[in-house]
Amino acid sequence: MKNDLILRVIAKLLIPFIVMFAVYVQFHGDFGPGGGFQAGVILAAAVIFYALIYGLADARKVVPESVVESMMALGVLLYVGVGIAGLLLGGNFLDYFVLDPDPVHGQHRGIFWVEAGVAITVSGVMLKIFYMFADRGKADE
Amino acid sequence: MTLSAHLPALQVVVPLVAAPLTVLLRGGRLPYLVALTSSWIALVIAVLLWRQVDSGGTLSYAMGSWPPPWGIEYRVDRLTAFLLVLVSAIAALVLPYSRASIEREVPRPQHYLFYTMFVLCLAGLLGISITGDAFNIFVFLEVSSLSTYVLIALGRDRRALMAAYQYLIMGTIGATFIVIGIGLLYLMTGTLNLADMGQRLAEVQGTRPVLAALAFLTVGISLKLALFPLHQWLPDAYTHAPSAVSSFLAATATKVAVYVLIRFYFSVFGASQVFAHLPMQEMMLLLALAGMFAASTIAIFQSDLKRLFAYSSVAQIGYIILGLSFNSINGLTATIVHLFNHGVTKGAIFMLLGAVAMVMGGSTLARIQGLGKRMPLVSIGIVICGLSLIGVPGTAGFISKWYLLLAAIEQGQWWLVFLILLSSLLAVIYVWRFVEAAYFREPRQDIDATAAVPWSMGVPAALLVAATVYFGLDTSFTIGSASQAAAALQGGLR
Amino acid sequence: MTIGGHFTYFITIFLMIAGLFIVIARGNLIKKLVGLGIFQTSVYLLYLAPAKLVGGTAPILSPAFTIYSNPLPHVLILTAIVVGVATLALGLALVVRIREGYDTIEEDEILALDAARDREAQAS
Amino acid sequence: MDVQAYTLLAGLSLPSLAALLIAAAGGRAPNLREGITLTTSAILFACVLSLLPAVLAGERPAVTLFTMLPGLDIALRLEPLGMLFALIASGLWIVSSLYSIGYMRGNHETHQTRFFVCFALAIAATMGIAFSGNLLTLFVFYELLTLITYPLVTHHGDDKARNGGRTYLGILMGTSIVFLLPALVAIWVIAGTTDFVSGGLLAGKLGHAELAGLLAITVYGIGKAALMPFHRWLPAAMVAPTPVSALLHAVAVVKAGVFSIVKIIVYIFGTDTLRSAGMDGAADWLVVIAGFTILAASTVALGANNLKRRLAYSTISQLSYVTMSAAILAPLSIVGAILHILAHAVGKITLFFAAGAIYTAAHKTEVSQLDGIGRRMPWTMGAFSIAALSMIGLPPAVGFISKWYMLSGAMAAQHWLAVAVIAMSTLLNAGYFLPIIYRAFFTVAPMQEDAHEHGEAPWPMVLALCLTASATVLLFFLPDLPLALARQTLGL
Amino acid sequence: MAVTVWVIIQSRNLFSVIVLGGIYSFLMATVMVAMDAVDVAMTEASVGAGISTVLLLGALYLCRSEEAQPMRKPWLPLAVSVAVAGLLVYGTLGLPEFSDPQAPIHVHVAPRYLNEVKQEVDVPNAVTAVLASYRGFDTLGETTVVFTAGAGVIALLRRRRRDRQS
Repeated sequence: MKNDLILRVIAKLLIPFIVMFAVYVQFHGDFGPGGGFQAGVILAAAVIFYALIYGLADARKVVPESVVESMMALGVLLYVGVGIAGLLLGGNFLDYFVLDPDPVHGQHRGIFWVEAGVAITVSGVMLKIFYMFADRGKADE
Repeated sequence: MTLSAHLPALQVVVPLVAAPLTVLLRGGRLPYLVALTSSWIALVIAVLLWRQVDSGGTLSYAMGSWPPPWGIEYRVDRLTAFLLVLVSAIAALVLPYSRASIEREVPRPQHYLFYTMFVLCLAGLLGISITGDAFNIFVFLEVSSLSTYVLIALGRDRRALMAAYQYLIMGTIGATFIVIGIGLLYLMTGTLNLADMGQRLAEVQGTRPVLAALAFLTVGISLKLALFPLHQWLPDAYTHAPSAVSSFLAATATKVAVYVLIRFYFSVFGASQVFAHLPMQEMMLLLALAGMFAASTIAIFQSDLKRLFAYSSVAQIGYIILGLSFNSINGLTATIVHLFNHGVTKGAIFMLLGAVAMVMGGSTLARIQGLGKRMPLVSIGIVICGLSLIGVPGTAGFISKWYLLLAAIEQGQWWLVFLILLSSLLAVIYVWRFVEAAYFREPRQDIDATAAVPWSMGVPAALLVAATVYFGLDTSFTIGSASQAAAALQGGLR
Repeated sequence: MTIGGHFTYFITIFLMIAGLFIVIARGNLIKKLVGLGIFQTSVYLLYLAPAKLVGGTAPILSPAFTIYSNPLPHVLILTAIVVGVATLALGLALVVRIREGYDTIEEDEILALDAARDREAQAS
Repeated sequence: MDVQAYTLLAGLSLPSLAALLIAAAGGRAPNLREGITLTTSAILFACVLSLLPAVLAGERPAVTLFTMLPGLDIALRLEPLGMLFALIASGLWIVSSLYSIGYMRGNHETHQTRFFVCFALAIAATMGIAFSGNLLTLFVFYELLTLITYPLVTHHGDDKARNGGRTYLGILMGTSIVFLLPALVAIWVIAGTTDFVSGGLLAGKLGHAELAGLLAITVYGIGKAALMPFHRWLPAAMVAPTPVSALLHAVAVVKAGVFSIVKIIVYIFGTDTLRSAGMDGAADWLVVIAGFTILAASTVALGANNLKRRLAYSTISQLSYVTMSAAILAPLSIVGAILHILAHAVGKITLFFAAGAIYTAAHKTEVSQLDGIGRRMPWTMGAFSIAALSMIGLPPAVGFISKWYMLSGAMAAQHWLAVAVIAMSTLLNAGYFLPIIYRAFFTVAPMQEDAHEHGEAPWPMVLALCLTASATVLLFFLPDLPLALARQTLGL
Repeated sequence: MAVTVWVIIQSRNLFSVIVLGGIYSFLMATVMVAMDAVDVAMTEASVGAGISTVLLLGALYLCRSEEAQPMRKPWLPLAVSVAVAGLLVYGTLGLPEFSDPQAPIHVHVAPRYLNEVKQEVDVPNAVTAVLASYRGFDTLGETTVVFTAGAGVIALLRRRRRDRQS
């Protein structure tokens, strides 16, 4: 598919929208269906789509493996970090109330970051798995 | 800010943080150090928790300050603390051991991931033990299981892969069964908090869904703890996994599963419920005995030591469940204390076997002939642990057996007494197969056993062997905790 | 109690059993995993169905509605799904490695291969 | 803790310490190694002896080591019976180590260090048994003794040794695990403690049937007493080097067995309890079985040509003397039983020493080869004859005294069966010992081609067996001390 | 749905099996929507129909395998499955009826999530609120599971050095 012009063009047009959609799902999670996990998946899907069209090599250039691997870790760390922040601010673990003078805002803030953490990890993992399988595939040929 | 109030959370969070860190740090020895420190901190926390509970009674910790049952509660009672100490202590010993041991068994680029998986497994096990929320149990069960599958698959032999796959299938079925059970309970009570669930179950005692839930949980957990005849995954897994992994799993994984079983039986359903409405007692007794004899007999005919002792593990699990089936304080004490004693003993054995495999290039009885001359200390260690498996006085195993017998004699079941003792004679046989191979055969000349066991492997193993003897002589810690925990649980009879 | 009141359960059960059957009965490692997936997915229904209230809506609060379905099971199942896919990924990774190691993904053939190797070990 | 307590601990720790030192000295410094063995044995004997006056004066030195299980201590408490046993064991350790030095060197045995280490440890375990203040302690040390002697029995490490070891360990451990352990737990459940109480711990706590049953599993749990049908381990253990056989038969193992039986009957069950109304017959079955063992074993010994094998079966029968008399429960017969532990110890060790000496000097193992050996090895065979007399129960040997007490006890209790058994077995004993003496002294050695000249065995061996032989005679003339201890045991 | 599953059991062509699996989870998703579980439906669609299918196809592409005829007749599995089914039927018959507002799950814990969430968290989507806040720790566990899977796959599939040489 690498050299199919139409596909490449469409992809160029489409991928930004996919990413947009991911972001929407991420932040609209509070009001409608959706949230970190779904957003993460869609984000990963975008990159995978890119990889399918432009080939693994290019995809790797855009999103290098090492970055992906770190993303996996960072997401979890972010999540735990929020929890520990709760600890440091005198609450229990994962206590969002203390994150902000106004407890409810605290909740918002906590949820926001937590969801971000989820999204990062999920997209990271999904991408990584995709890369891994793809690698093996090349090995067999 | 007082840390001590947050120990329950930290107990799990510390290893949990270590996992992503190891991934971030990648190569070098940093991942190892991170994992090591985290496990040691975990051990310290566990001990502190144990002391808090011992003095102050049950602790409860509300995650996110949401009061249970709305939020997730962490709950530490005597039993929990006891188990936490066991798990984290074993981990703290296995990690230094693993450094040298995986050098030969796991390809370099995978090393840091080995540590990642290890701490994840640790975090999972700790999480299962400490949480007071049914669904949270499932989540952390999966954390530990998934990491376990990977750890097993890291073994050298291609069979390790198959073993891991089999375990993955059986483990997932088991987990799903547990989810079904939890689901049914949730539908009947509307809560997921174990304590709350226990109270609200009183109203709907003996209704069909509850009994079904009981059945599903029992089967699911039995898959996890390899209760005969659901044990097929265990021997392969222990045999082909890297030595460090075998020793960690043998010492902790099945034990935690047993803990979950005890939790559900005594804290949620309540012993009366479990043993009144279904012929549970008879069933467990039967399976336990079947396991003790069948597994020991199979063990006698194994040619590979790892496999031999894996089957002996299945048999020992039989003892543990047997204690449970008495539904008496002494029986429960036997179960709990045997969790600990057998964990320590088996951990030591598999560590030593790892050393043997490293030097002799394998752990088959044919290969290790004359081990007594080649590796005197190691063989002595294995013999001591073997004696503990038999239940010779002066070793930890004797204490467990003592309480089992006590429970049996209390209830005047002499036939059972003799069955227990006969099965331990089977243990004599399979242990002596090692003794005779090690001491009555000349070392094989075609194997060069020149490699030395690094101290980083020797010391932890030695410590565990010492513990095997120590807890056979001074039982104030083990029996103290176990009997109190048992009394507390049996006190929860409804 | 009416059967009608339980039909959702029966569907669930059928799917569950079908999945379980595939896992146990089929020898192909990939198909086993598919079965496992079905098995798990069907469990989701067991949680979700009872959460539904007729006349209720999705638990997204707005002044327009008063009755909502129970959000808790949804959360649990979200987690369960994720766990499921995680397991699947691992399982497949294992299958790929097994394929490389044994050059087949049929359980029976693999066990046969191992047995054969054992016999060689005994012989030597 | 007072001096006596420390002395008790010393009695326990000295041999273990010696074991460490011996291991340290190792094969590089054999003289040092043997030096350690001898000195330690001497010191140990002194320790035990130093406690004698106190015990005779009625004191009971005691010390609690630690609590193994809630309400179950590992505790030491020295009473007359244990005192006697401790004296026997520690005293004979001196001579037997003297002897083993000669033997091991004379026969160029391998693994001598391991041998001496295990030997010392075995003594430590024996001391533990002698000092034990409750049944749990006794059980623990009993098991330890089994395990420690295993490497000694299988010393040669060949297939023969392995099979012997299998039988040895299988029977001893099997019986103790399957019978003694549950008995122990049951006693604890019943009495709430396992302490040795004069008059019997279970006094008035059990009915007839329970008592008989408990006694049965307890006695059969003590496989070291070689009561039929659990006697096979003794002949099997004959694969071991002779000093080990001496250790098994005289110093430690079998003595530990009968000692435990007597101790349990006296302090756990209580003779009065067993004899009291409604209890009659609770122990009679034991008399019958023991009597049968005596006769059967003696008959086998009669037919055995291998010298050590003959001695082994003689041991089995002699042990059952003790068991039987203990089971008769009459004060006199129990005194006899206790005395017989001593008598058989000194007698049998002499016999084994002699057998070993013959093997070392003349490489002869069969009775039929012993023609005229008395001329070549007068000392050895002289000692052998004296010991044999003691075994048969003729004066001037201590065996006579013990048998006398046992016989009169049996008569006092009007246990005619027992009387008959003793009488018959005495004949049998004579039947299998006298021919040896006859061959040794009153026949001429046939001039075979392979008959090589030899004199006595190395001097340490000869010295050792002369010492023990003279002990048998000495104790015949002054039996007061053991007698006093035996009487005190029963509180007479 | 039932039909799909039945075909899956029968079919030996793994490709069609997998595709059917995808369809199956799509149907499942629709059912979930009908159950008002929009979030779950969304996830199931993206995961079950999306990722899982892709992964399975990828794995299949690596293995290229047809399922072999099973050697033994599946009586035992059948028995097991039937037994489980019986147990489940037995159990579920005692459960509250479909959409019974008095069922424990509707009266005990859940109400707080629905009624107090406005004051406590003020996030309209109760699911998100419960997910991220009330039971936030579960979600942390979930994230960890995902992470575990990711790291695990790396550990299993990362190229070994010897492979490179070969």
